Amino acid sequence: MGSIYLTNKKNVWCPGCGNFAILNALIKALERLNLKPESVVLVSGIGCHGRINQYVNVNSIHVIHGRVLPVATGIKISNNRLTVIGHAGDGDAYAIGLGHLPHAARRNVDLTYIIHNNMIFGLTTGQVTPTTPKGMRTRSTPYGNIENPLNPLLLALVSGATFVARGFAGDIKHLIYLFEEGIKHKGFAFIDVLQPCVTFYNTYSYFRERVYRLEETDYDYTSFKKAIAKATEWGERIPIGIFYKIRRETFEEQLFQLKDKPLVQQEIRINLEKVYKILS
Amino acid sequence: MGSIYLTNKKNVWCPGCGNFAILNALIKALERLNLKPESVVLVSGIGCHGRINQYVNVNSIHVIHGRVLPVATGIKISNNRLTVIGHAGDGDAYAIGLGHLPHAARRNVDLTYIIHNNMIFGLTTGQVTPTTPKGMRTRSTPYGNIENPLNPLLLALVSGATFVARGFAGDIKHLIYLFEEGIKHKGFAFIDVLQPCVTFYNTYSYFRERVYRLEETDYDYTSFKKAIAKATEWGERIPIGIFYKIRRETFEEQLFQLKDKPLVQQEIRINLEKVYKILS
Amino acid sequence: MIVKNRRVTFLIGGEAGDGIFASGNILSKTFMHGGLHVFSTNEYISIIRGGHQWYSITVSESPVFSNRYKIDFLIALNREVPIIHIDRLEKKTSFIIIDERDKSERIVDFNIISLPMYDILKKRNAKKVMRNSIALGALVGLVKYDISILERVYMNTYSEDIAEKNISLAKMGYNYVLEKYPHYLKKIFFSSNISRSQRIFCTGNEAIAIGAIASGLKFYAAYPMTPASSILHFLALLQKDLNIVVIQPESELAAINMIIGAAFAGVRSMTATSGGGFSLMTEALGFAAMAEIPVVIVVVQRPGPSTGMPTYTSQGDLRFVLHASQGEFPRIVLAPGDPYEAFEIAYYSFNLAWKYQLPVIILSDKFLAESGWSCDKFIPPFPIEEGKIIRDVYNGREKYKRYKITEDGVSPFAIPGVQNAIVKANSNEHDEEGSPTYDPALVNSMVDKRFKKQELLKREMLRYKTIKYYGDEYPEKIIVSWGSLKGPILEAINILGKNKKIGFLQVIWMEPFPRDLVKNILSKVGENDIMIIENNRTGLLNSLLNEYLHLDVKKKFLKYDGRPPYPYEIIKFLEG
Amino acid sequence: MIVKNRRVTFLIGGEAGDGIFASGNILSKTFMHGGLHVFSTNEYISIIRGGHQWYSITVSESPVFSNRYKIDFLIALNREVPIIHIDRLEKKTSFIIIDERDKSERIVDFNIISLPMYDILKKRNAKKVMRNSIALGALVGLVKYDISILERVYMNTYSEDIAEKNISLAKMGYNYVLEKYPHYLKKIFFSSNISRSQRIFCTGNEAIAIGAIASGLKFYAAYPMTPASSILHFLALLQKDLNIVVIQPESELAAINMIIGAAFAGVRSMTATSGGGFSLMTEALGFAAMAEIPVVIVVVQRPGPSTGMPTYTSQGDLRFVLHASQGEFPRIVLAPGDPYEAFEIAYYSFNLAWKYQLPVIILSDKFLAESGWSCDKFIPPFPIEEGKIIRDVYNGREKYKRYKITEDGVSPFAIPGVQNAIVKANSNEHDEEGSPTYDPALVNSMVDKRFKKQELLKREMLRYKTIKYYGDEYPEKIIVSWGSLKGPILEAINILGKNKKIGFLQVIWMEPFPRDLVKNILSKVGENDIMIIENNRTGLLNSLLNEYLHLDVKKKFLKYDGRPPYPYEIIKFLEG
Ligand SMILES: Cc1ncc(C[n+]2csc(CCOP(=O)(O)OP(=O)(O)O)c2C)c(N)n1
Ligand SMILES: Cc1ncc(C[n+]2csc(CCOP(=O)(O)OP(=O)(O)O)c2C)c(N)n1
Ligand code: SF4
Ligand code: SF4
Ligand SMILES: [Mg+2]
Ligand SMILES: [Mg+2]
Repeated sequence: MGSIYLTNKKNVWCPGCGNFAILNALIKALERLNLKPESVVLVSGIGCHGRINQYVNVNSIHVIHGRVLPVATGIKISNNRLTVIGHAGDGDAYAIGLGHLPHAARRNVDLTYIIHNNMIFGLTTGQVTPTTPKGMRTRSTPYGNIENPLNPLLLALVSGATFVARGFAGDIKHLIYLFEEGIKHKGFAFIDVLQPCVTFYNTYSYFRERVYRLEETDYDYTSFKKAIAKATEWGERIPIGIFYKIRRETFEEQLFQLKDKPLVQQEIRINLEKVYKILS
Repeated sequence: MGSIYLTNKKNVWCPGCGNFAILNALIKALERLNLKPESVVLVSGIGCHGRINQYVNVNSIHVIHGRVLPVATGIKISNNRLTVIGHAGDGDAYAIGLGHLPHAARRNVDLTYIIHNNMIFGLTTGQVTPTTPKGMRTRSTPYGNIENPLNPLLLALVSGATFVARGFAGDIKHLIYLFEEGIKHKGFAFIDVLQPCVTFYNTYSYFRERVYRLEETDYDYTSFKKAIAKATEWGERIPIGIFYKIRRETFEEQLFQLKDKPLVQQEIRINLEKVYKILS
Repeated sequence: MIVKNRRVTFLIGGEAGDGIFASGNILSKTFMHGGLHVFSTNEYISIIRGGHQWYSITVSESPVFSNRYKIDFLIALNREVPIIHIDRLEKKTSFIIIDERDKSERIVDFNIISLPMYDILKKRNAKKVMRNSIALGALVGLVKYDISILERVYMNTYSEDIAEKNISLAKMGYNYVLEKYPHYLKKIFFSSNISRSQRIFCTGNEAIAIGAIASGLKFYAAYPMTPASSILHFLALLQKDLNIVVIQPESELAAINMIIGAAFAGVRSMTATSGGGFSLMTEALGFAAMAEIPVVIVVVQRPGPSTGMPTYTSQGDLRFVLHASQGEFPRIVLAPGDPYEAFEIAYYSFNLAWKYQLPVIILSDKFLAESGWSCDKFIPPFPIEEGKIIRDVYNGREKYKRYKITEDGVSPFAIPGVQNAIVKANSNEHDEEGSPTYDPALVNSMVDKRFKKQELLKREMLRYKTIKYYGDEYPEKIIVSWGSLKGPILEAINILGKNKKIGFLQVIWMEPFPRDLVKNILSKVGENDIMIIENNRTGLLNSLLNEYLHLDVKKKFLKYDGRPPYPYEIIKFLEG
Repeated sequence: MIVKNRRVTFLIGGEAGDGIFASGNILSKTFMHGGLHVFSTNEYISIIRGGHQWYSITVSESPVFSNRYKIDFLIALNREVPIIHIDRLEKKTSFIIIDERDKSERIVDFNIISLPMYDILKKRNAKKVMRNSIALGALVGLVKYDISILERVYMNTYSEDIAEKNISLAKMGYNYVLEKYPHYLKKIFFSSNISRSQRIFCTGNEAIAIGAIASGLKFYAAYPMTPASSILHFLALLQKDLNIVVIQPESELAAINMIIGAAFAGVRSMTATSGGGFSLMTEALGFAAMAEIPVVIVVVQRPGPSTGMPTYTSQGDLRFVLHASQGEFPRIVLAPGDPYEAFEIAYYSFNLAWKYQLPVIILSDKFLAESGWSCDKFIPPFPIEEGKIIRDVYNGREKYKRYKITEDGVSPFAIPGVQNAIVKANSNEHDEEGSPTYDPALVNSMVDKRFKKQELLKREMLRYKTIKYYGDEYPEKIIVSWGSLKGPILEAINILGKNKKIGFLQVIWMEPFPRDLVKNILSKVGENDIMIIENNRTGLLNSLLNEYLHLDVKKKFLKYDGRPPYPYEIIKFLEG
């Protein structure tokens, strides 16, 4: 490819893995947005998806399992001039890390949160996750999963996310569009990507037969009600695209501390007298 | 009162606290259901609400902050003849413990989960929680809360809870009804109770002016769509009552292991030969 | 009764909700502004209303390090209070200020100053909670103190109308006592050595917050947990004046990961919690260590295990914080013993964290955190140091490598946004660029690189007071202790006087452990003349002495009921 | 070449996705069923496809405890494999089985058995991954082993059609070698002492799972984490036959709190994880201790800090698990060294947890967890013990009190549902009934009550092998170590032979620490003749020796690159 956004690290994903599409779409989106590599930070979780950091030539931090959102939040608030993009797996985001999602959404920190949703724990060799379909046999559910899967889009919507989208790793053109829009969006942009895992759960043909682009319908993504209805659609036809997008003041915009410049650029000139007044 | 469900422990809640109504409603519901004290387990979190264990003369466990649901789940699966009722605060359930809620809901373990939602951290003397209204000044937000509050009912609904209700500690009669229905419900019953904290956030008159009972309207709680719409209603009029109720197979009902009798009653007769066959 | 250098102890007792702590603070500041030295502390249970609680104030013309068991003046806000504290009162000499209606048979042996507090409240149309103002006024009258100082403190603390209301009530109490009990009036000296305006009244938690602020703290995230919460409250209040971001996130997991994000982005960040919250931070502590991200974590101990006794004190978490998180990595653990040390340690902990790119833990406890001292204003002892940080442009010839292996183990630390540098941090074992590695030789070098910082630290330690020694230069006995127990021990030694030849060794740096210094001090006496005092059951500092010095101290005073030892208990132990 | 009691080592190398582990297991079982003793282990990196990985099998007619560095037979599934392992191959004597196309210049010094594997695959219309079956057949031919045993193992392992496909490929490899390389055929002895059918091929993880099952495990909840995951997989597979509940919840926080709930309800429950997951369990560990709820937690170590190297081995978490969670409480920490010990410890850990109502931690490591041994079937050493549990009716005269203070510190443990008993458990410090208490005397009694169990445990310990000693009765040197390093050390000692007079002390109980027994053994030699071997950097067992015995072992072999030591490295250390 030879993009400035690509490193020369050897890629270790399984050939055919849906992660390649996500990587390529991200690179293309960065190119289109023409962001300086130094001004972008990827925050990735633990899992196959987490490797993406190594392949993208921007700043990055590979965090611990499930903690993409709080780390990304700390970065963004500390330096709101950076473009901060989180990458998490479905295990990372919806199992161990689920407790952070509704809060990031209602806080509306200006982050892009991309979920590599392969409906399986990839890196730990194929166990059930919160998005694995009911009945499916995995290494930890050899007699079939008995839990109803989560609907992550609904969850993000009711939590107050201001940009909610679904992509499919089999439709990279569309994915580039979603990433570009998500990164441009001011506020918390949630993008769930249906990502086939060719080794443990190959869903390419399943999804290819079913997905359709919302952008090719007359769907209106500014209505919360419609977004909820659309997000409930899952079966013979599966919508991909932007389900919801509104502008709401971000967390950082409400922080008076950041009015002048990013925290990281503020000089340390401490006047302790104000503090001492309270204590006297 | 002299109920068999009441202990003789001195109550340490602030006089007038909404927790009294929750306690009394619970006692009444237990009386109506006529459950044996030995067959009920309360699981309570850390916070003012957590004290409820001490006042109810049934089995109980006071767990660590935010972990009511996993502990309750472990109890119920191990002995599905017990009636297991969780009590959590809004901090407990929606801040530190939020990661468990969607999973308990989609799993549909037969539990009743009662949230003492006073929109404040009570026991730690009045800090912001995920349900504190925007703009509110608390000890940790002296210049006003800048986060959008969560809507817990929506969260429970989209996660797959099969019984979703809201009560108000100012309407104890209605609360008794909700608790009774919640406990009777087979599956995960989620009941958010608006609980004024007279010391740090006294909402009695605010809510008293606004709440109305769904049961006094022609609302139909079997429709998911209507439940979502109803749960979004919050302002001049605030609905209380059962928002949603359906019957779906519980987690335990799907466990072949419990077909004959509860786990705890199963004898230990181990035939290791089956194990050894795999290893030879 | 009251002479120079002696201590006088006041105690205000009542129920949660009676405003005990607020009035205790007012009274403490009043004495401080009169030039006295003040030490205040409290005891309460973890409920919001009801249940006995108390606030005690010990004053003197010389510095006070701890509270006393004996109570000279008791303000009893209900009938039970004197009964609860009866053993702490001295027949004949102790005074009890109490409402007329609350007098009882059982307290006739003491000097009773009874007032019609409820009547006064009614007359003034004041709330029940305000009766403590009447009592404060009465007390100030009783000890012949300058009521105008009390007035000033009210004015400083509250809005004008509230202050005035309280002042008028206080004056009624004051006048009542002057009128009705003239024969009882006792004079408390005013100290003249100290300019009144220069002092502050400060808790251990506040001192830590101030140290952090002085060191450039810009991002604070914490989930409330007693007894660490007042750091959050204090910083939240100050955020506007100091332009720092203060966030209360959804959990301790979020808090620590947020401050890791902030530090990675180049901002000095901190969190504080107690043991339960620190448990949840354990995993991220190792993440910070592996990714070499500088964070400061304050752990304020309370009795465990688990929820334990949230509002009491303990030193039960020492080994836990020393070994928390999987794998091996250098960390720094510092245990202040008073507000000055709390300030200084909080201040320089950021320097250490940033220069050496590792996690620093400040290990405090409830007794230090929530007790109040009259202090001189704190002054940062040396400038802010950042070490090898790159904030604007990377000018190196080769590609920037976040984990470059350098002679001293510390790599140049560019932050995201720096020109010409792409920064890649990793929780995996990694190569110099931050990519995962499994190569055995490289892994060895990376582990060694991180541990090399320990060598640097051994040198850096020499700059700080890693231990302190008090008392006789040629002691006959040495007490070893740490943290907030410093106060009661110093008091006890003072009371015993010089000719007892007792030394006191306070260990401040728990990790790296100042082995040689400790050894050196302890070599002054025989093994049997060493004593250990700790607020825990198993002797955790003693376990370090075993490990590092092969010394098992036999004489131990271990208190684990959630209360700090009183000086008199220490004296009993020393003499027993 | 191959003689009795000697070891022969086979290594299968290739890429992730090549089916290395599956074929390694097949071959291991094949040798086992021929009556040989087998030890197998693997190395791989944390990715799903690509990247070199290997599986090695060492066989002998006497028990094998560890793998060897030198490789006698290498199955190379690609061209790089022989190059990667070239140092481990012996010129002239080592054999390499490889595809014709993958031969290269660099391996001409070895005995090359090349086969047209890809051609055979094509002919048979088989997938690429199946070429390891051809290689296995070739190997079996080469060592003149009974191909029917291999066939039987295939049949036992796979469904009929898959087994047959593999068998036919294996036979092609077998016949090819017999035909083309008759001059090379080497005979591996078949042992006759052991009845073939009675043996199992078992990993450390499986042994723990079996021990737990045998002890009545009924509820298992775990979140996957390498290298603990195979316990989950194994139990999940067995849940149907054994009627146990196996749950993979949303996180480790959920897992441990679920098993606490299960144990509170009266069901033997367990979880397993590695350091990162254990970090998240830290808080609940203290909860179990405070509420006196019996849980068993398996911690399988891998190199840290943080994510570290997920698929490698380490002994870096010892101090962490010993001190995890705030406050002080008794816990039991047990470190098995081989599958027999893993079984036995898992088995009796439930007895200990339930009799003493406290948390038990089984501390394993990747090298033990994922290595495979040919073993005799495990037999529980004593019956299941529950201690003071009440399962049906409470008959006491007084009201049931969950935390009744008894002579021995252990309270009668009624479970919810028991007639006449209301059970109240609490994470707060509590009175006998389980209500929060702050009363100092009561608090002291409750802390003491919990610690009394430590006294009981000191007696109970005598029933178990808390340490093991191997080697010379009058040793000149003693090695001290723990966990899976037992294997390589035993191998090394065996190789050195009796007249070296080396003893080996394996510490199994880490907490309570068998101080006197360890001291006793170590007194056999001078301090300078004690050596420590650990898979960590700082010598964590050595730190316990310092703490408990005031012994600082100077001669240390500490390996911390994620690999277990080879016997030859130990020999070098012993001799160096
Ligand atoms: C605290 C903790 N628990 C467990 C693990 C082990 N672990 C590593 S990756 C992973 C799951 C990854 O699944 P997912 O997030 O869906 O990512 P994928 O591999 O599918 O991209 C788990 C459980 C861990 N690293 N940390
Ligand atoms: C891990 C942990 N973090 C923090 C705390 C401190 N803590 C105790 S109660 C509480 C909040 C309680 O709020 P809520 O759940 O709303 O209960 P309420 O007191 O309002 O009933 C907190 C933060 C704790 N006990 N454990
Ligand atoms: S295991 Fe699945 S998700 Fe992971 S790299 Fe392979 S195909 Fe992709
Ligand atoms: S603080 Fe609030 S919630 Fe807690 S007992 Fe008092 S009124 Fe109730
Ligand atoms: Mg996944
Ligand atoms: Mg609350």
